[in-house]
Amino acid sequence: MLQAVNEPRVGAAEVVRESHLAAFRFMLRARLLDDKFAALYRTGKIHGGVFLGRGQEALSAALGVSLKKTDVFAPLIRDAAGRLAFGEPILDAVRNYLGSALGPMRGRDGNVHRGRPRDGYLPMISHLGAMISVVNGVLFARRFKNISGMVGAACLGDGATSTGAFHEALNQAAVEKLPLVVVVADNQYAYSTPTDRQFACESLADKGVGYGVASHTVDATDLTACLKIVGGAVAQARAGNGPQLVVAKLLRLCGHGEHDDANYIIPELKNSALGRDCLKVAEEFLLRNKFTDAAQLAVWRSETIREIEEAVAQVQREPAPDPYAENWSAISSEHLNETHLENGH
Amino acid sequence: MLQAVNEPRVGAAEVVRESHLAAFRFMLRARLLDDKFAALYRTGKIHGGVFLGRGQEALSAALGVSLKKTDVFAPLIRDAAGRLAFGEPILDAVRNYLGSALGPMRGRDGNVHRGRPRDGYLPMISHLGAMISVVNGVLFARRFKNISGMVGAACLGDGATSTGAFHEALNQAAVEKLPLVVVVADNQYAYSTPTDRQFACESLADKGVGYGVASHTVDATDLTACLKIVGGAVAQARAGNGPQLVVAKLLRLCGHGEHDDANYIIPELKNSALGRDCLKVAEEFLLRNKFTDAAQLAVWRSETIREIEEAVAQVQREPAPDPYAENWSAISSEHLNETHLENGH
Amino acid sequence: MATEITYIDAIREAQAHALRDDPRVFIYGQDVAAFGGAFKATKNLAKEFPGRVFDSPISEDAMVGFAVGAAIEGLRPIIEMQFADFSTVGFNQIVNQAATLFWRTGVPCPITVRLPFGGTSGGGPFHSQSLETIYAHYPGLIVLTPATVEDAYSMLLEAVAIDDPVIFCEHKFLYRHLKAEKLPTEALPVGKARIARVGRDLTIVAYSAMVQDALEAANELLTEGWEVEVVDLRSVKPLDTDTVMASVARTGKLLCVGESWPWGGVTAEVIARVASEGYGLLDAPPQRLNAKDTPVPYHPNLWAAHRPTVRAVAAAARKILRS
Amino acid sequence: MATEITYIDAIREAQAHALRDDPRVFIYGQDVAAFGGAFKATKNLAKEFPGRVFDSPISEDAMVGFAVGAAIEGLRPIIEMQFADFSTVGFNQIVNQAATLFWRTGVPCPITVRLPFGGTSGGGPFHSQSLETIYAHYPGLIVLTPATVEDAYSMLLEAVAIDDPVIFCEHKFLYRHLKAEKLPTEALPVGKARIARVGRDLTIVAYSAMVQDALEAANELLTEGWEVEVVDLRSVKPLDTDTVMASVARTGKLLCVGESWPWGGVTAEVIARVASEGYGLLDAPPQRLNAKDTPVPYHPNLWAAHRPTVRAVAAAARKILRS
Ligand SMILES: Cc1ncc(C[n+]2csc(CCOP(=O)(O)OP(=O)(O)O)c2C)c(N)n1
Ligand SMILES: Cc1ncc(C[n+]2csc(CCOP(=O)(O)OP(=O)(O)O)c2C)c(N)n1
Ligand SMILES: [Mg+2]
Ligand SMILES: [Mg+2]
Repeated sequence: MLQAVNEPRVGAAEVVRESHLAAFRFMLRARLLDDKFAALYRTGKIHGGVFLGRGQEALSAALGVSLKKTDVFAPLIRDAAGRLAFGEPILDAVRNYLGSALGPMRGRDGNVHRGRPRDGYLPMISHLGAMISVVNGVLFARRFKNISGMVGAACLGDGATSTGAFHEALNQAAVEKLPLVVVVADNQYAYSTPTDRQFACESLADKGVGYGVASHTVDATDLTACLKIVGGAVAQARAGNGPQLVVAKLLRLCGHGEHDDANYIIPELKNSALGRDCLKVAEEFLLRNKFTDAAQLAVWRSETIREIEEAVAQVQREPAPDPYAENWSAISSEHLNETHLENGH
Repeated sequence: MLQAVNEPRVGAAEVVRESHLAAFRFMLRARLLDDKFAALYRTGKIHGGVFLGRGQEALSAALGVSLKKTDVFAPLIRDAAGRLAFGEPILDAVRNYLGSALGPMRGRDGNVHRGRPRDGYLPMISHLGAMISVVNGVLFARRFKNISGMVGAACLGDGATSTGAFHEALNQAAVEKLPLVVVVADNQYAYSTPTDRQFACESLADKGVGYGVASHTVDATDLTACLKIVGGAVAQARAGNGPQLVVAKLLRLCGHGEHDDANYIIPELKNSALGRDCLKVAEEFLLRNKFTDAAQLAVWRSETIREIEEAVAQVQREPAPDPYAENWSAISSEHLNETHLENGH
Repeated sequence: MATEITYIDAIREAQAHALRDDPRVFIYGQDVAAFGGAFKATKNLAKEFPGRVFDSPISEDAMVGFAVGAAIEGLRPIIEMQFADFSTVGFNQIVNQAATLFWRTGVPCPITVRLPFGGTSGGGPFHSQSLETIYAHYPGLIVLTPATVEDAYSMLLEAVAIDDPVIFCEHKFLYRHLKAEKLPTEALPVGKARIARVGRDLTIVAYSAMVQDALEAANELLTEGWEVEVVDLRSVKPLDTDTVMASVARTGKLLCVGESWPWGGVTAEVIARVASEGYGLLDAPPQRLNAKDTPVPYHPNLWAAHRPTVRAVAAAARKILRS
Repeated sequence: MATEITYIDAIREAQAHALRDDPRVFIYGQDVAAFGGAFKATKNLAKEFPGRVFDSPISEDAMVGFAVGAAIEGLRPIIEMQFADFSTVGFNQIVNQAATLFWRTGVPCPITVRLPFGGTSGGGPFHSQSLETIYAHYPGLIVLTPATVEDAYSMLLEAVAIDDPVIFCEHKFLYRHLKAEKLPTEALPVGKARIARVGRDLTIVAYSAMVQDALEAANELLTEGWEVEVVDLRSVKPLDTDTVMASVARTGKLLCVGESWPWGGVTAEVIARVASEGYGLLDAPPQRLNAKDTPVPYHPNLWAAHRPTVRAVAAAARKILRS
């Protein structure tokens, strides 16, 4: 797991190499996994939406590798990389998309709505902004139990900063001085809505001061910058310096979901520096700096593809949820279940 | 009505005198009216809560006199002065507190929940922050109808800045570039909650930049400052420079409501400059600058008291709402009324 | 206009019609402008009606508050929620601002809040909810639930014309599932239920997508010799008790079907009214069928079992018919 | 402990008890710490339990989200809404975050949301609402409505112990109106209704403050020779249909009374259940009585007429008894 890259020490160069390679591998795995979901979607194998993190892998992976397993993580829809880096098995992701009864949500919820709350890995509800205060509560509880040194990260997009939930939760974290890191992926659009219909500040990072929260800006097409800035923000939070707001600039390199061809994204943005593919940028960086070589990259790629294919093949043989075996109750207290409601009367 | 004081012109000194006197008279009227409500409350004549603006009159009056009758105004619980300055008759206020059938809310709603929406004077609902987006809608509608030159003002307290509604609405106004002025009375407490449990920024004015909104700070114990800063913000909005955030510093010189003795307000604050009574400060200023004299002040006071007493006497003779004559329907489309629901089945 | 008109087309056309006929109408919501809405309900409208269809930030609370302000000034806003489920974060402005305005001040609040609602396979717990009950429970709102292409069109037009806040529940499953030849020029007014099928043995009361399931169940039962009457409520608030009662008077038997959760709600309200006021008309206990009391599941197998199916409706009907 | 214990005292004592016995319990809400809460339900608790009772910003959405997060970590948060009415801005976190957590993930969500609710004279439209229906309609929540000092105490204690999110509806009118000699050591479990008064002629089902009105009406009717049974539901979700049905089996007649709005809700649910499952037990049409379908009025005259009065309950009962 990454040691904060902005604290050089003996063997710093090696640490930098390691951290880049670790993050890159999660980026690659996420990209290939996303590609597979897109392919499954096109062939009608996935019910409901498919949401990709294409272009956001550097940011998401940098966050994931900056977190420890004992931290708290509330990813959003474009965080396949961060999820993998935080420890999610590919199998969980595949199971959730395909609705396997063995998946983390047992077919009850799907696609990006997955997590393991007991492991500090929170499964998003769809309502944007709603997970941040939940992270606050987890962090508070740990402090209450005298656990220290942990960090909680919550991800969201530019559009989600317009929600009341975001505001209330960031303010709450500031008041409670919680080790929260909010990572905003400003990818220029919320679904089809461009940022000028979403906010009027110069940069979303300008919001920090109004909460009494440190803020950071990062070019999310550049893995090195992400590792430094995101890693730094996580280190700041861990060190007890209160909530941190990271605003990352990038472009969504796909539709909102796979049903969307995103023809509204203007060419100027596609052709700008923001439109670079962080995966390619990182790959070139690794090769240029001889952190690895093309042969190794090819191995990683093919190994991952095999792993993904195997996972998909396995999950496709797994049982679908059985409505007759299903426990149709929304509460855990069995003695409070109403037989009257079980079958909708 | 006040012409913006920060635009000196021929006879500027006279304009300053006039504006101070106009605002002061509303402050005085508000204070005396509030005192009467407090007295009525103590003798059990008012059902429900009584909420005073003591200490907030300079800010509220300055806002009220800066608005034109054709503007939009959404006051909150401590804005008796602003309401009067915006044109609310004392009679409306008294009728609303006493629940008269002839009052603006006809006894259906009470105390500070009053207004005349068709006159741009919006009756608050209790949910803090909820009125700001309504002001936005009114401003938008007027622009849609090609009416220009208007301003909309929404008032709230330090505590209400923690609501999601405040955030969404201020952002919305910024995106739509509406002539909105949000006036935050930072009176150090939200009910009993001190500001350090409410927010962690240095000043609430720091929030402006994160919305792309101009922000202004004012000492609300000083009428002159209020006229200048609030009047200036209103003028900025009117001139088309987008939403304005005014953060006023003061201390609440009463309980949250009249049921509350506010023993939690710390002496340090009471004894600080913030603890000054803006009405006394203004009175001294007027006398010192010979804007008026003590005799005149006494006349204003006694005239107002008589006016208030007359209003109360009149309203006490007015009919209370009659449940049998009441139209127990919540919708205006009579043909869609359900007789089944009229009597709760 | 196309020769085959879907339910979503009808919703688009009704909005185009309203924008054309009434200069006070505008549309505000996430992605409704150039993009034409997540479901394409506002396709091309921003181009056809410049300045009158525009995108909002992801701020449901402020969206509704904004609409109320505009309504106060005499405009007729249509608000699109991207999914009904997200209206929970605009809930307060709907139930406490919009719904109380007229009663408190005498100033009407003619806003239409469009809620793409109801379940679809793969939608999951947060893109499938049926929220008619929570809005109908609060005083001050009109809650509409069109079940046909024609009603989607005429009721949305009427919704915009109504002087009160209307919660317009448009079922996502019907969007592309239902088709009609042409748009109606005449329609039953809001507040009147419709006899979707005549029968003498049993009354099934349904609304929105469940009307289709009720009709299919009725077809199935016909092969067994039962003639089932299907009442489409169209509007759950106001609720046309008279039409329901008249039907029950003819059939003596009642089954009420809804896609929302079982506790409270439309089916409870219908049965309670009939039991209280039409007790003598019944010759068997009235029954109800709803979704199960859990969030709406993601997996198609679970989803299909969560809501009442045609088979479940038919089975429940059979039980009453044989009692 | 005082010799006269009020309903609000009971709520305070239950919280003190929970804090004392269970180190996982904490209280979070506006003004709950040094101030002791708007209604003094947490008086002195911050002092007695340092670090475990603390003030929140005016952020209902974040308050509930925070509680869910703490619950995931095994704590047992009690959230005080200053008034039930303000829970509408925390609605989404309650119904979509707290209520779905267990079903989605298998991880329980033991939070208690205290809602000071119901009407008081002069409260007006935004400090008087009864919201049990909107919470009971959503799957995943337990909704409690204690009607006595004893139940306020024992049910709140049980609420904190329950592994699911509990909406605890405590009636503001009862706060200082009801008194008891001492706190109970034993109690009916949550989920069981209580026969508040035995009678053979008619069953009145009520909950929360309306139980008192029902009992008074029963007294009035006794002078006319009628023996009315009063069932106190205690919990509206789960709803103890068995106890209601058993009572109706004895009396053959049912009136259901609630203080909330008439469309949908507890009274509709109770009547629909009895009509469906206990049809043969009834020898008169079941009836219901609710508040009127408008916001709750401010003026005492209007307020008193808006909710069911003792006189209205008695009148409705008489009508059934004479039918
Ligand atoms: C409260 C709420 N309103 C609306 C939606 C529907 N919705 C889902 S994703 C999305 C756009 C999100 O944009 P952004 O936050 O910028 O994230 P991105 O998709 O660009 O990563 C919208 C409007 C939602 N999920 N929640
Ligand atoms: C959403 C919401 N939550 C809670 C309340 C209850 N409440 C009414 S006034 C108040 C304190 C307001 O404080 P502040 O905004 O600072 O205004 P002040 O009273 O100090 O003028 C609270 C918590 C409310 N009205 N709305
Ligand atoms: Mg985005
Ligand atoms: Mg304050």
